[in-house]
Amino acid sequence: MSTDSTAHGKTPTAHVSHHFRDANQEYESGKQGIWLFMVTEILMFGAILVGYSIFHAIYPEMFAEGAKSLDWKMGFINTLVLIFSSFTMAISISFVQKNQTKKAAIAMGTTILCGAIFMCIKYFEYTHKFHLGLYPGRYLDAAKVGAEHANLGMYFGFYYCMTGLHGLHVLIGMGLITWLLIRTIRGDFHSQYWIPVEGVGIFWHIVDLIWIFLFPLLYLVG
Amino acid sequence: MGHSSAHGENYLNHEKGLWSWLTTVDHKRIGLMYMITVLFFFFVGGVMALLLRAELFAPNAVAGVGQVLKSGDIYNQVLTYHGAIMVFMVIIPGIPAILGNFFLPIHIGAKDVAFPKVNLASWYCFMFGASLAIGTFFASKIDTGWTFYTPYSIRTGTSTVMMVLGAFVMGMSSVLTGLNFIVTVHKLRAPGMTMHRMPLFVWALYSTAILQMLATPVLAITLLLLAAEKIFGVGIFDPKLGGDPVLFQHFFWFYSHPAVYIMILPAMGVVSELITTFSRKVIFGYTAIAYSSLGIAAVSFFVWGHHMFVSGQSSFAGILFSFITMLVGVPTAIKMFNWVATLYKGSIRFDAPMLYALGFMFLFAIGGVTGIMLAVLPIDVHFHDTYFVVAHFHYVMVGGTLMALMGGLYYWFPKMFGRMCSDAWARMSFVFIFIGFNVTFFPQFILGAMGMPRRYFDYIPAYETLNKVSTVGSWLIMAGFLISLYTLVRGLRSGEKAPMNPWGSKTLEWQTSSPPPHFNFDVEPIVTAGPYEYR
Amino acid sequence: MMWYNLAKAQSFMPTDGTEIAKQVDNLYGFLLITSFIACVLVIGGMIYFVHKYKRKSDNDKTAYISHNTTLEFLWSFIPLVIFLIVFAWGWYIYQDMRTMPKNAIEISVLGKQWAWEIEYKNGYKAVNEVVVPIGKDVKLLLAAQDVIHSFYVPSFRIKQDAVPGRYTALWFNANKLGEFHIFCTEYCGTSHSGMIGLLKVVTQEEFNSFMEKGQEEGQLPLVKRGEKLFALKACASCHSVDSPAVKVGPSLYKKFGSDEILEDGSKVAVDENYIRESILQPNAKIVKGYPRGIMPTFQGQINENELGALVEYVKSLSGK
Amino acid sequence: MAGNNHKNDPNVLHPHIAPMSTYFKVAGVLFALTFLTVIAHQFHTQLGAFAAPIAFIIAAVKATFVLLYFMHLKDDNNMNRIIFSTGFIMLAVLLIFCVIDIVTRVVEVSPL
Repeated sequence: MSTDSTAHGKTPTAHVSHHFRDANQEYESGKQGIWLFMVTEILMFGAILVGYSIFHAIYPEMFAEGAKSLDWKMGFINTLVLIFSSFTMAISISFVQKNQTKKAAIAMGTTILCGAIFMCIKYFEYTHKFHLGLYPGRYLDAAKVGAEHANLGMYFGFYYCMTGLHGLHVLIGMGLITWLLIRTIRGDFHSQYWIPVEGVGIFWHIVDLIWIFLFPLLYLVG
Repeated sequence: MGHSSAHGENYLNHEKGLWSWLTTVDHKRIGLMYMITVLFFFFVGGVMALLLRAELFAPNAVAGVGQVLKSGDIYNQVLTYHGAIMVFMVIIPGIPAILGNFFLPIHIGAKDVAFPKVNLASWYCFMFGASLAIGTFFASKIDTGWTFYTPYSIRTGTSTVMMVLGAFVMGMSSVLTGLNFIVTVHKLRAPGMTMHRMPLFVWALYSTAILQMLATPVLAITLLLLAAEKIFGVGIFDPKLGGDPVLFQHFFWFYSHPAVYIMILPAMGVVSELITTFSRKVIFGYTAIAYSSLGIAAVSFFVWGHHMFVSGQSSFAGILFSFITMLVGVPTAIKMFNWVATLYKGSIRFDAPMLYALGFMFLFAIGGVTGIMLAVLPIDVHFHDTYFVVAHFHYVMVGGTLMALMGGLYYWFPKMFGRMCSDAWARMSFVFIFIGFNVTFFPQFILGAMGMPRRYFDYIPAYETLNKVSTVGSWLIMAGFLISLYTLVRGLRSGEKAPMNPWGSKTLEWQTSSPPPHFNFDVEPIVTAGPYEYR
Repeated sequence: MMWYNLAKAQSFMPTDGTEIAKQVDNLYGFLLITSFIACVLVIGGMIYFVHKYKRKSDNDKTAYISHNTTLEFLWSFIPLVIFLIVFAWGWYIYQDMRTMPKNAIEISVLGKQWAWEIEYKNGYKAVNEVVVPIGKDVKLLLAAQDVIHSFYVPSFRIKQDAVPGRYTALWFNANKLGEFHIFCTEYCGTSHSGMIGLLKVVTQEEFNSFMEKGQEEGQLPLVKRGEKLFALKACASCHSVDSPAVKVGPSLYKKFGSDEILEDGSKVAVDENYIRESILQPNAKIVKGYPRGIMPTFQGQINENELGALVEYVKSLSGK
Repeated sequence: MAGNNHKNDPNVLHPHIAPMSTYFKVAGVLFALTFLTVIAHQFHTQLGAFAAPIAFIIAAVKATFVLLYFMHLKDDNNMNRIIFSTGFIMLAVLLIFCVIDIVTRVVEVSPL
């Protein structure tokens, strides 16, 4: 069982766990596992989207009213932030593959920072809504908010569930990238071993991907 | 193949101590850990079942024996825990997590599953989720039924949130197992082990894994939304806020119908193994059985609405779902016929595992034909939510899955522990379980036809006799399982040493020592023929 | 055809009260026979083979039969054809079941925990008892107040969930006089199994006089109206009235005029105002030993007259 | 493991390294498309019924770019592509059947 090799040597060797025949088999397996896991993510978010589309079709006006009370500028900035973070994540893998550890670490750091910015903006959005009394479900007092539709709480139920679950994924992603960053600085990753970076990267892109759809769905389309 | 057992080292004594078990990444050890936990939950769920049957021994008005459980609420709680424990903690993880974990890598000549650490994580997820679910028992007991139908589950003032979170976490464990199996089958097969040389058990697990991957996330999100509903009153499934409770049923059955096949497909795989081994004959129609597993997996995603024929779903959707359900019957029938054909001109031995396999075929045939009846629209309108349905799914889940699990345990016991079980005792357990099962559940078909609805704490006097018979049957089943427990424990403690291949089977796990060495094989096997080459 | 009748006789279905029920039974009879044949083929084949090809010696040679395409095609195709036939047959009957007749007698049925509230077109209300004339199309409009219930008449082979927030419907045309059970088949909580009603099929004349009697309901004495309302609002599923036995809530038998001990240990006299408050704000005072929040409020659901009738009825239970 | 003869050694990985310029280009496109969405949104009253489809088409294009270049599905094997697409197929199944039910139910809401 070969343990972690270091990047200090001239030719880093690949990582092969005991039950794999060779490095390529291990790499391909890891990659496939990651993609399979992503399918579950897509299905999980997708199922809420299915619910959202169905109720959007049933109560178009109520959803329009809900969408109006969201600030698309916030969502827009967040979209840019997440896309940029996806970009830095993508190039960090490239750097790792080229053994440019330092650049990779910087790119990962930027990604975490972008995640943090995203969450901050999210935080301001949430507090603003709470301030206005726009709570999810039964906590939204339609009379106090002055809502035209009695079940406006459902829209905000969807809003908080979708963005909340997405936010949770951003936090998990930030945690994972921090772990990557530490390991990168330690020199665990190199041109022969980068599968964790690629895996977390794919996860992070999925988070971005979901936001790409959430943004028009929640903020733009009324 | 090598003989590492010469110096006596195997996966059981490779490392010692509790800690080495709790931190193990060996698929065989994880399989055993699953075995212990699942059997424990099976015991708990079984006690619940006995309580339910005891309550139904007589109508409540009959003095003395009428009322065993104190109130309708307690009965409802017991039935919820019975259902939830048996479904989420016993039958879904049962065969894949115990036998699958242990034998899938060995069957394809691999040293382990693709992601051993993930495999261990899946066991911890399972334990954590199960603790949450069982924990509700000590918080405030839930009485929603295992289906959590809204709006009842939103209204009822019990700890539903904790329960659904438990089910969510157990779902994650199921996903991780499925993911592991798919990658293992795709990538870790030994040289020469083509897809078409895999044992049918592996094919069945592979199809199951696909179902686990694609169906479970939808349940996960449905349960999260239910929790949100309970906490925030989001209104998606609550008619009071304009939500749609029937949509909850759609989401729920989108998972839970494929889940039925998650439960039965692995059982079919086990039976394919048992029948070939004990009739010492090549399986009839290997390709048909292998691809019918995949076919069942694929079609099972399109049939969930047959649980909802009277739910307020539109008639058109009902007709559509009924039609597709008929199609899923075909690959199932194919498997039955193929097994029978395999027996033809075989050389059949009646060891306990084979008895269980034959018992499976008997019970599954009945479960299968009643399944077709239930798929026919007007028949289902009459039978829906009656004891007919209860009898049907017990014939499939208990008569099918549990029979196969027991058969599989007896079959692979020598390999797992290196010791033999007493065949006489094992056969006796079969006789009790098989007869008891039919005595318990066959009357329930008749009760259902007479119109007795399910989940009833009390019933009208007309149903009394058959309910009595059914309750008596439940005691026979209990006796059968106790005998099984005794047999297994006795085999474990004092069974004679098992040879490498006690049944004369051809699959790979029997070509390594009993119990297998830490890395399954001393030398990586090179496969040159199919799994059932009995010539 | 003898077989066919035998299967039907053995099918244990309850008496059929409608034409559709007969059709359902015919289909069920067909299914039973085909299923029986299928089981005999499979299980019988299995038993025959395991008997015939029992292992004789440890060196038995077995035939190497890996597949047989014709056979496999046949046993895929024949079941498929049978399945499609029963599907089409089922579809045909289901279409009848689900096509609502025109000009049917309409009766509203409201499912609630744990009773069926029946309302006829003329405003007459009853609980757990549907009375319909023989030989007439009757349509039930189902609704649910709290959770999902399911209206099931085994003898008519009909069943439909009552879903809160919307209407669903059922129809039947009874052709036998008599009383038939109504069950709730969607799990709805504590007294799910107690949600049993009766469907009475009567002659047209009886039905007419029944409806007229209903019209006179308004002239009943206060206590009688209270008693009816008590049943109608399903109070009886939680409160017993003829003995001190505890159901879900406290018994009301001889309760009026006595003292109740509350959660906090204080005492309260059971008088008219206490009963009124308990109906309108059930959680204001909780009797010691009973859970909070079980009883729903009836604020806004009953008017002042009805309230008076209920209080009068509870008073009458004290036997004074 | 000798340094030479790398090509045939299964223990040496050959990462597919996309040129940095590709990432910059893709990021640029993504930013541009985001701006486009927002610009289109400014005219949503004029666009009327088309506003939503346009927003989603843009989102889908963006998603495709992320999938192909950032997540490297472009250079991945078919199996992973199939795996990933099954997720979307299943979602379509869920949506289609639920919609079939709800739409046809409307006809029967008043089965009078």
